[in-house]
Amino acid sequence: MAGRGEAAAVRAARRVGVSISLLRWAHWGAVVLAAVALWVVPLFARSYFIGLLGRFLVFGLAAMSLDLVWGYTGQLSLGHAAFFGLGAYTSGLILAQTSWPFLGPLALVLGILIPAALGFVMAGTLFYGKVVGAYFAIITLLVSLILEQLAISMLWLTGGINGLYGMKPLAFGPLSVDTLNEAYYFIVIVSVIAYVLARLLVESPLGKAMDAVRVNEKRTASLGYSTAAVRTVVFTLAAALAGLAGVLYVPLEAFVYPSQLGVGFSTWIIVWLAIGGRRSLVGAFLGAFIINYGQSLLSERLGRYWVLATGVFLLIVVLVQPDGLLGIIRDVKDRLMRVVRGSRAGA
Amino acid sequence: MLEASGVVKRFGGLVAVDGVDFRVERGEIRCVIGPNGAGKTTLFNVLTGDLKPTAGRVLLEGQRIDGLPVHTIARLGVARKFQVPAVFQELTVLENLRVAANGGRSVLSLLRRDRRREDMARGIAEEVGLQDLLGVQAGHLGHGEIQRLEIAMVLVSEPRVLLLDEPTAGMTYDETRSIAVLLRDLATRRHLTMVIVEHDIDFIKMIGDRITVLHKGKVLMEGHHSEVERSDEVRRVYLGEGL
Amino acid sequence: MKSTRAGNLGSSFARASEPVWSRREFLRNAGVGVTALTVGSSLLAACAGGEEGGGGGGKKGEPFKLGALIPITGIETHVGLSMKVSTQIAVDEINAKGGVLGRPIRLIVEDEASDPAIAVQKARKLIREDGVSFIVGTLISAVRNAVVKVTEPEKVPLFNPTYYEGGLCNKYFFSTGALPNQQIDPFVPWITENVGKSFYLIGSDYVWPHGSFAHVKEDVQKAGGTILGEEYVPFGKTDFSAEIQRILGANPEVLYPLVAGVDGITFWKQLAGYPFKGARVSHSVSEAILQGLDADTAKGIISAAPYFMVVDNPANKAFIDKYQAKSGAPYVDTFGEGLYDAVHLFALGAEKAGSLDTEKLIQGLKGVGFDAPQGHITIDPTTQHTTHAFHVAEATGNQWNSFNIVHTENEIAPASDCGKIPGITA
Amino acid sequence: MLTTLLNGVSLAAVLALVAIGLAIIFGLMRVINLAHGEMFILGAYSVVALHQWTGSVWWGVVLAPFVVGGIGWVIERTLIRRLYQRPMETLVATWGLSILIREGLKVFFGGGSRNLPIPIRARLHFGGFSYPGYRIFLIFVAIVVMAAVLWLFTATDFALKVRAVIQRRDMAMAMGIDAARIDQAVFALGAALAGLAGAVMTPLITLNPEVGLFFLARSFLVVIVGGVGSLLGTVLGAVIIGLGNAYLSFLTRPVFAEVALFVFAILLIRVRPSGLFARPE
Repeated sequence: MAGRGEAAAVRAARRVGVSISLLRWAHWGAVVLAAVALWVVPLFARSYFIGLLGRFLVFGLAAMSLDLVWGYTGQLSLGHAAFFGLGAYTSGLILAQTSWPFLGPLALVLGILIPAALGFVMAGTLFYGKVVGAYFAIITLLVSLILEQLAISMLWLTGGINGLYGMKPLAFGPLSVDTLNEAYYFIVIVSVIAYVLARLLVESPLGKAMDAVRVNEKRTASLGYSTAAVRTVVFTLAAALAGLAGVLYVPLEAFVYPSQLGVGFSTWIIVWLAIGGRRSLVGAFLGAFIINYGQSLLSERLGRYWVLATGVFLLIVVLVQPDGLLGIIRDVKDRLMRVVRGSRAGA
Repeated sequence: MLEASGVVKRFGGLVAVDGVDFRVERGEIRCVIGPNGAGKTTLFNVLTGDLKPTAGRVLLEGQRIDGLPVHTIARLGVARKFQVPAVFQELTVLENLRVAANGGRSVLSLLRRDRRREDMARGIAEEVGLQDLLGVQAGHLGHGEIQRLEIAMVLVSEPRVLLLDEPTAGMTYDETRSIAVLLRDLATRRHLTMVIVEHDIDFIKMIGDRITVLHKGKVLMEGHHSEVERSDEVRRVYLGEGL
Repeated sequence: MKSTRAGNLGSSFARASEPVWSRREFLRNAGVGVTALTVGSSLLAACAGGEEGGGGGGKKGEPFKLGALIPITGIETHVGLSMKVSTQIAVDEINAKGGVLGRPIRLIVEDEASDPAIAVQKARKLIREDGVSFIVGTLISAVRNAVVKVTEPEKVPLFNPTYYEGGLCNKYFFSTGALPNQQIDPFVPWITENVGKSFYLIGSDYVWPHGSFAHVKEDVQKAGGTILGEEYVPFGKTDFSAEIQRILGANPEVLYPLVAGVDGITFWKQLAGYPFKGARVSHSVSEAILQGLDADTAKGIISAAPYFMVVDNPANKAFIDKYQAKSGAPYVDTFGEGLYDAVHLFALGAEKAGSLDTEKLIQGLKGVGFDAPQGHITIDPTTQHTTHAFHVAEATGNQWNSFNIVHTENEIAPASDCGKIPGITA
Repeated sequence: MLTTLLNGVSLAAVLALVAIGLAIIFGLMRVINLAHGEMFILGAYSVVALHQWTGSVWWGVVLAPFVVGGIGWVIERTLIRRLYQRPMETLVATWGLSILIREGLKVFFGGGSRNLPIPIRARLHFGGFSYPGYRIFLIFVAIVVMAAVLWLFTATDFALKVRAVIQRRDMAMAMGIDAARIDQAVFALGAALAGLAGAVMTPLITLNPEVGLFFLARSFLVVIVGGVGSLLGTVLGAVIIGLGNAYLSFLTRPVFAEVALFVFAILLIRVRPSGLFARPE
């Protein structure tokens, strides 16, 4: 009996194995296609739509950053916007209030490094202190609250709820990111690069360690990994990525607001990722696009019900389909495969 | 290869292991059997360093290891496979092996792949006959396959001595056989020394090397399983038990 | 459904920024979504492309698109209502008379949600997607300042209905909102004469109170009064006991709060619990705030604004009747009135210029005037802000007609200190 | 500075009510209810609803705990128990639930803010000093309820059962204790306490569906500082945060008071992470 069972498992495995390698190729192909598609949009779309698409990409990056932390290492950050907003404010302030040399590169680099530093300090202190899971989530929430508070009340620096504007164009030597289209192309380029890097990360041995830490921390440690180190490194990288997303937001929107640091925006990031599908990187972008686009199809009045619906979506994701939309897609695929397999077996 | 001489382990008044002498040669597969409470597991824990012996010495290639911390002993090449499977259910077979293979590297160095380790992971998958299942989530594996994966994950750390705690517990006959076969040629191919605590006499026959019978913390007898089976003493000890 | 969201800057301020309860980022992003509404359409329209400008080149009969940015969602729904209805009333009145230059006005209302982030998106949608060439609206300073940053480069005039701290001067910005010199500067001397000379200032921590208090302090010095204390509180404060305690300690003759709406009401309520003897004075208290309070608490609060519902003139009577009939709500506020005026002035300006072309229209708007519900107002050609009536009123209860006007001045000319926005350096 | 002291205590009183609910739920079920702030809000809105009905605040104050307790019970039955032993998923689920409740309230009551009259306008005088009566009432309520809760969790055989479940759920069940029942009871109680806090706080604040997060965050501070281990610890935490807030915001700008407390809590959790959420013995 069991022997046959195993044999079946092997057969199944062969197919799955195949489909995986196929998927991998399909995946990289899709990435290239997506990149090309994004690149040609401005050729025919209106400025308004271009701006919109840019936003979705930036949001997707933020969600992908959360995916590294939540999806892969299993630590939920309830205040992820803190890093996004910090990146936006850092580069925004540099561009708006200083006239240092190498303004552009400086705004970009510091906009990434400072959030990363915050992430490193948080992760370092908390993870090495065994503060994980729910407590960690709560702390991230509080940090996001504090930063928004400060951004609002430090008028002299941030302009408070007035927000920050009057940024100089983000310029790198000869090429400057100023007009909407420039901002859009910049975002596309950076997004694609960021995605590829993130993909390489999760495929790397570290990526596997991230999975291992999530699934069974003790066992991972027994294999000789410092789980705290793994989490800290990943969280720092994620913070940097979120910061980068924030930096990209500046040339696109030309405004920075306290709310971009806050719990509300953090929650949106969670929603995008959870609904798009955790542990996939792609899901982050999928979620960001679907949710925002979905809202757009509803009128002002219905918009509120849409917000209400996101609450339901979260519950569904938790109770029914942990892998969100991608999970649904995958299930459909599996079902099809099972049909195929069935017919083969019958033959 | 691995030697215990006059090992005694007391828990308060209770003497769990009472002066055991026992020596395993390189490449040998030694099964340790005995009725419950014979001290098998205690002896095991002494060998791995989980327990410090009250008296006596444990030698690895003539070098004392008793009293050393667990991970040091592990680094010296003594690997232990626990009875309860601890594979990463959500990860595929290959991923499990890669995780095991990359253990002990510094986190940042993990960003780049170590070809040698990656190849080793795949190689060992071949070795334990999981090459067809590389893409399968460990959670979907059959019981026997999980045991193979466990063994593979232990092997990736390239041990010299392998201590297995009831590797076939709860397996079907077929699964048990395949494991036995696997362990045999692992031993021969990699000159692995193995110490196996086992109840299942069928399995022991399949492995079919020397057997140490423990009873009341002492070595009752030692020899080939055919002798052991014939022994009246062992019969008496095992009265009511499977043999 | 008594509620406080009515015409009050504050509630919107609180919404726009209050850090901890900011669930409304949802609405904010809902805003994002709504703008995304046009993703599909823009793709379709894409090939057709082209600017269907609502502006100058429009044939007779073809509707003229007028954009309106109004805070509809969120916790000051009531402001949104009064602003939306008032705008619609004005548009209807004009269309009933055949529209502007024979073109009916088509009103496109977008929800700015009192949130700069959304407002900017909506402004861009109105201009880039709907192709409007004239926008009325915005409530809170944060939104106004942000939207101006969009409309000015796009060369689209923005007509603001809200009293604010001043400082916005550019070719494409008009305002029916009172400037400090039309609201604060006349108010403070009246206070020092009739109420008291020692002041305590407490405001929410952002540009509008900072900017306004800058004027108050100046005026108090001029009038020989003293400032006993000045402090700013964060948004979403639920407990003012510490602040109130400081106030009691200072024991001023005049307490002058500019605490943003929702928080403001919390402040008035909690203050009522303590034995405060001085007078309560604030130019931010509208009829809408009153009905958020119980009668005893509301009683005695002194306010000052260009418009109160009790202002007695035919224009106002007609306006209120239409409003209460159309909206079913008793309260219209100075913002609603401001929008009503803005739309009418826009139409008059266009008729005067004989064109809807933006540049001509701007010239046309300078110097136009009409009998608004608050009294006669005229657009000052230099600052492009309107002249204003000025009323001081004392609350006798918490109803829409509970204000009792005790002092009035008419047609005060605007004086906007152009350049930097006071109160912030950023 | 008697006033500052009382200000602090009255704030502490409310925080204690909210936080204790969070604490007992976590203590028993290891569940952190991110919708706890919405329990507060639900309490507040049931006062609003009953006020529209009866024209009096008192009905709401009395009934709110039962209403919210009931809601809590339903939530436990329908949601929480499905997620037992899945802490992260519980976080996400309760977070989603909080959105659901909040937006639901907006749809039902309208997004606007509500104001109720303060039912006790009298002031308490002694010597030259006088203090709002309602705040005194608030402190009084909190003390009584705290005492009741402490009694319930120490001196009753319900307490014994709870302890048993906390220490060895399986054993407790083997001994015939219906652990699921205990869970329901405690979760409902926790919700009810938050509801009560919301109810008594309503007249003092301007209510809108967003207030919840504010009190959730505050009670996290309390829980971090006091720990959920012992109820007394939680109460203590509330007092520390309450007084700390009152004095700091009297001395400095309120923002800095807030930030200071947040930072303090974050550092604290690093220094004593284990102790902070320790199980009760």
